[in-house]
Amino acid sequence: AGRGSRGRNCRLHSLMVKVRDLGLGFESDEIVKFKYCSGSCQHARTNYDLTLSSLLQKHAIVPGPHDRPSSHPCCRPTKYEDFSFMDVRHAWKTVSQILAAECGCVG
Amino acid sequence: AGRGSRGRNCRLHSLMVKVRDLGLGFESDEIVKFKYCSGSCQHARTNYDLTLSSLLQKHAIVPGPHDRPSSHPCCRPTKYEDFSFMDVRHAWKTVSQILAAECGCVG
Amino acid sequence: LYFPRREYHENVYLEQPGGTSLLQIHALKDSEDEEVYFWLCPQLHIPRAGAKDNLWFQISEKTGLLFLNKSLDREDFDTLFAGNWMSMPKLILQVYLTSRPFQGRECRESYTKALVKLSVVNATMPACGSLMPSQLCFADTDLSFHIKENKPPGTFHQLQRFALQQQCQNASISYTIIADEGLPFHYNEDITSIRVAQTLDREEREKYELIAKCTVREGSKETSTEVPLLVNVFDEDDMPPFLPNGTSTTDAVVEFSRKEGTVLAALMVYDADTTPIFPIESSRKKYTGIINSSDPWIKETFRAEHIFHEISFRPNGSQVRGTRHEYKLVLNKNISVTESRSFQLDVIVNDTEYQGPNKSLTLHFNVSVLPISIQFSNVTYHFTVNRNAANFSQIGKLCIDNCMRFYGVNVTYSLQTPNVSCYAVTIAQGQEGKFGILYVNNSAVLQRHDCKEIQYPVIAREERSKKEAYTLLTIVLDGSLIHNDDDCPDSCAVSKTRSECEECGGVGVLMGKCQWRQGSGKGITTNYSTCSPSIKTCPDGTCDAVEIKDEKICPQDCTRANIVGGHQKGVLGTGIRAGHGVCHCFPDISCYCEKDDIREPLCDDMC
Amino acid sequence: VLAFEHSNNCITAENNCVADSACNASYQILQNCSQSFAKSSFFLLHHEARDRCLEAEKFIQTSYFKDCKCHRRTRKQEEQCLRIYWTVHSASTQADFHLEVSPYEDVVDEEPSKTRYKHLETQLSGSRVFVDTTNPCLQAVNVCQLNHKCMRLRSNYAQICSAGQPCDQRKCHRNLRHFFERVSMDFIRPLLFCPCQDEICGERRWNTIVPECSFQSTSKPNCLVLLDSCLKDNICKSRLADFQKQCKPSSTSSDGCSLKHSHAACLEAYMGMIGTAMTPNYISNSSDEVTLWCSCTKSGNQKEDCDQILESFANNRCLRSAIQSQMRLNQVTRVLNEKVPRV
Repeated sequence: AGRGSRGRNCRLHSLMVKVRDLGLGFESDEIVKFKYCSGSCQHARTNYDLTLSSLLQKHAIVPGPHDRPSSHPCCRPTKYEDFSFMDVRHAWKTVSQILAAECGCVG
Repeated sequence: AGRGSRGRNCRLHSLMVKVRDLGLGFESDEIVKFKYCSGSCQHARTNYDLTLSSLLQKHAIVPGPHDRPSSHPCCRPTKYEDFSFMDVRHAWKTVSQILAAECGCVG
Repeated sequence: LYFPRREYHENVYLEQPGGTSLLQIHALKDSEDEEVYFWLCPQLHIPRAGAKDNLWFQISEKTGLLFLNKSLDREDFDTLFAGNWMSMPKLILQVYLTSRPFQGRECRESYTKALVKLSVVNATMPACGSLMPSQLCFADTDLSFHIKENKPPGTFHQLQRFALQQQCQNASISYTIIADEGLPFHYNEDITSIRVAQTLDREEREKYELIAKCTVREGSKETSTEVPLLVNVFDEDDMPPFLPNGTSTTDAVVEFSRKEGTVLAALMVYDADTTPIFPIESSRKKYTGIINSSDPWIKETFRAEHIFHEISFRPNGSQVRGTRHEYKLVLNKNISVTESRSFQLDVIVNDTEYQGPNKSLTLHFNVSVLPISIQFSNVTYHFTVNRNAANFSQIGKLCIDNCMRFYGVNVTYSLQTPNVSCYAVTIAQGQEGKFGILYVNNSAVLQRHDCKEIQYPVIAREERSKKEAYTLLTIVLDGSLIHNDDDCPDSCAVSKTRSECEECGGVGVLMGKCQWRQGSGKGITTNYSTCSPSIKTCPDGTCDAVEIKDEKICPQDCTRANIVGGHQKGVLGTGIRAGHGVCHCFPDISCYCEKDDIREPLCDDMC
Repeated sequence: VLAFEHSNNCITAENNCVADSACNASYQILQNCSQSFAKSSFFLLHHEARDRCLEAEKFIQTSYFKDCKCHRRTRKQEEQCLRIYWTVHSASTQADFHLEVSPYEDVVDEEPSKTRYKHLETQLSGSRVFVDTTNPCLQAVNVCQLNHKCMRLRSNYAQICSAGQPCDQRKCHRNLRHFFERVSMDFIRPLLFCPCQDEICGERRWNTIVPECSFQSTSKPNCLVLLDSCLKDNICKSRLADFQKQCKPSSTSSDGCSLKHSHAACLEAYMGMIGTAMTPNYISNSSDEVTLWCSCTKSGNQKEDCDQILESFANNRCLRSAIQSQMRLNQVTRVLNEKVPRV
């Protein structure tokens, strides 16, 4: 795949975020390079995905309120990393499985 | 999990479909019991998911046109099955990996 | 000596007295002076129970009459068939023949045998009244016999059923044989025996259909039963091979096809005899075909292949099976392009089993091996190349005279150093070494203004003979440079829409941009929509010598990766022969054929 | 399959015999005999050796192995059991077309799944998906599709048998046997013996076993050659023996069969042949007659024997009446089902 389309595929992205803005309720001034997975998994679809897409589009399958049939593999971490920091009271905290280390089209 | 939620969790569903309605271009009068995965994977989320969800909600992360960050494991087939049938010219066709055999919250 | 039947069937009842005649067995002679002696193997065989000693049945050594020498009572029945729940169990006797009297009771396997299958009824002989007339007439409704051709006449069957007819003395049972006029069979009404009255010739007629009619009169009541009686004439190899219309000569020319296995010519040999294909080993040995030559080159270079077909002859109206033997002259190895000679090659055909004269004949192949010239018809070749052409774009083909007609001739094409230091083009060897494909291998050179016209000396060399041909190739560059977006994929096949396709280039493009092929869109079709570097060569169903160098060039012809969606693989298992909607690929990962109206749900979380 | 407990399984018989020194000695002799028969015909043995084999066989057949049989329709050690069976019966059944004695225990008709089939048939005819019910073969396939095992094993054989030219016939045959052995008869009979009134239905019926791989070959072999390769394979030889026994024709009986009430057993034995060297199939898309893929040209003096082999399938009164009565049955059940109201 050429330079252009590689950019769209599922890959690792990162973002500088304050620990307090992670939304987990910790109070800390430290920042973390939050790594997450995003991008297209078009190239990993199967006949199942094509069929499910078609049936969803024709409303042959009408998912329930909580149902969310996914018609393509999803771009997800295939490896996680934990992260430790000192909160405002200088107590050490560790949050497990919070950073994506590697990404892949799974499922 | 509450009494109702077991039905909502990621599991196998099935639907009787004519092969010609699968959307793959095959002309056949045979039908197939199309099996797909759907349902919630909330119960399988990690700290990563909580954080990503929060950052997306606060628009700290704004996905590009082709990006699709997923903030929970997705309900996907963990095992597929192939399916063979005779088309209208009575030629045998096989479609690989088209039926879900087992489902799971993956990624 | 031989039996006219392979199997005989009869019923045996309990308590039938010793001495009761059961069945008359016949034998036919291979030669007039033979004498006939009948013997029973000492053991009888019971399906599912195996072998047991025969204490109850005897055969008259001279007449072949099978009889009970000891009555079979209930106790015998139980010991023989203990636990055998079949309603009418069977026991099988083996009868064999010798042409000299001897006392030995050894049932050697080399003797021809006939099987006597006796159904043992677990009851005494039924009263005459309870028997149906047809039961009185025939023990066996399958009256089929085989008689060898060229053998002496003899009696081969007797219609009457001894035991039952003895039981029904007051019923009058008579037989007649219904047959066309002039058939070589004679029926003796007194003893109800049928005799083949003369030596038969299978090549005249191999099947006779008669009818055995039995009439039973009991008082005023008369009933008759008819059963077909079939005589098959067994073949003997008594006919020599012959040529259908006397043609034993044909021409065999070796020119462009010089590859091992090439069939050069074929000649037919006929035989009025049949040729069985089973057992395969002996069938193969029956008819041979040997190249008659002392020249080692000829013996090494050619071989004779033989297959045979069953055909029908129609002597005086009846249909008789015969054989057509086909002898093909085949190249046994590749022949050099320089080889040039003419000679007559003889194949000696031999009917190994035929004992008479002319058992073999000779086939003549007038062989002419023509040399092939290795030359270019043009002194120069001229191609124009657009300056925006990408690597692997195919410029054209180079082909010496008749190159597409060659088989077993391997020609290598090579470009020598060009007149200017503009090394932009090279050549790939086409399939089976017939032609060369010119393609761009350094597109950056095309963009240099100092490179306008490039001349390459070209050599075509035939590998085996080292013969060479020369020509001059002129490449003229033209067209103004255009720019491609950096975001473009390397492979045209990645694009899924016309707009994506035509706004980008990719490996193999001729004019800088990919070309969109709009398909017919109906079901799974060979005319699927796709984005291609050059519609002329991709997709064309062939993963050619250039495309094979990199799957990004034309995955539509070359991919071995997983193809998802409605599709049909290429004939050799590579590429996409037919597809549904638009076929696009992520080279070396997967290809998809799907309708272009399926909009991807763009987001997951946000829905 | 309870009925099987009464008769004797050949594997159990072998275990018992091996544990008994006297029996084991004879069994060893018979095993050597069986191997030498495989190399050359029983009749070419020196007569003393042959008598020793016959003696050993006589002893063995009255020992633990008396009337021992093998499982039908399950893969449980089928090949091992058949090897034992033919070792025990090697001396007396030498390269004879009429084997007639079947190594398989008797046919037991399955009851429980009839209800499952009927439930799926009702589910199909009552479903929202409009299904063409004019084509009985298609309908039988669609009911099969709703049963996971039937669908799975059908897809298995179809995928392997249609995987392109040249196909792997050995694998194709094995998977076809698995389908016919493991899927319930109630799904298979309507699928294979569907009553067709037109060529479209007939074409589907003809294609059911993927014939271009499982049945046809480039040129038709002579039936004697086909039989020869069958007799060299224990499974094919056993299925043929079973077919000859269950489908033995009779010119006198009303249903055309020698054995009484043997239509079901005959059909099962016929289906047992599918997936062997002598795989039968319908003659064409417009006939419900069946045949083998072989001819009797080039038979020489063995034309009669060759015709007998071909006619045991192509012109067998018992087999034909069994197939036709099954087709009538399928037709009647279809008509009854069409009366089920559509949801």
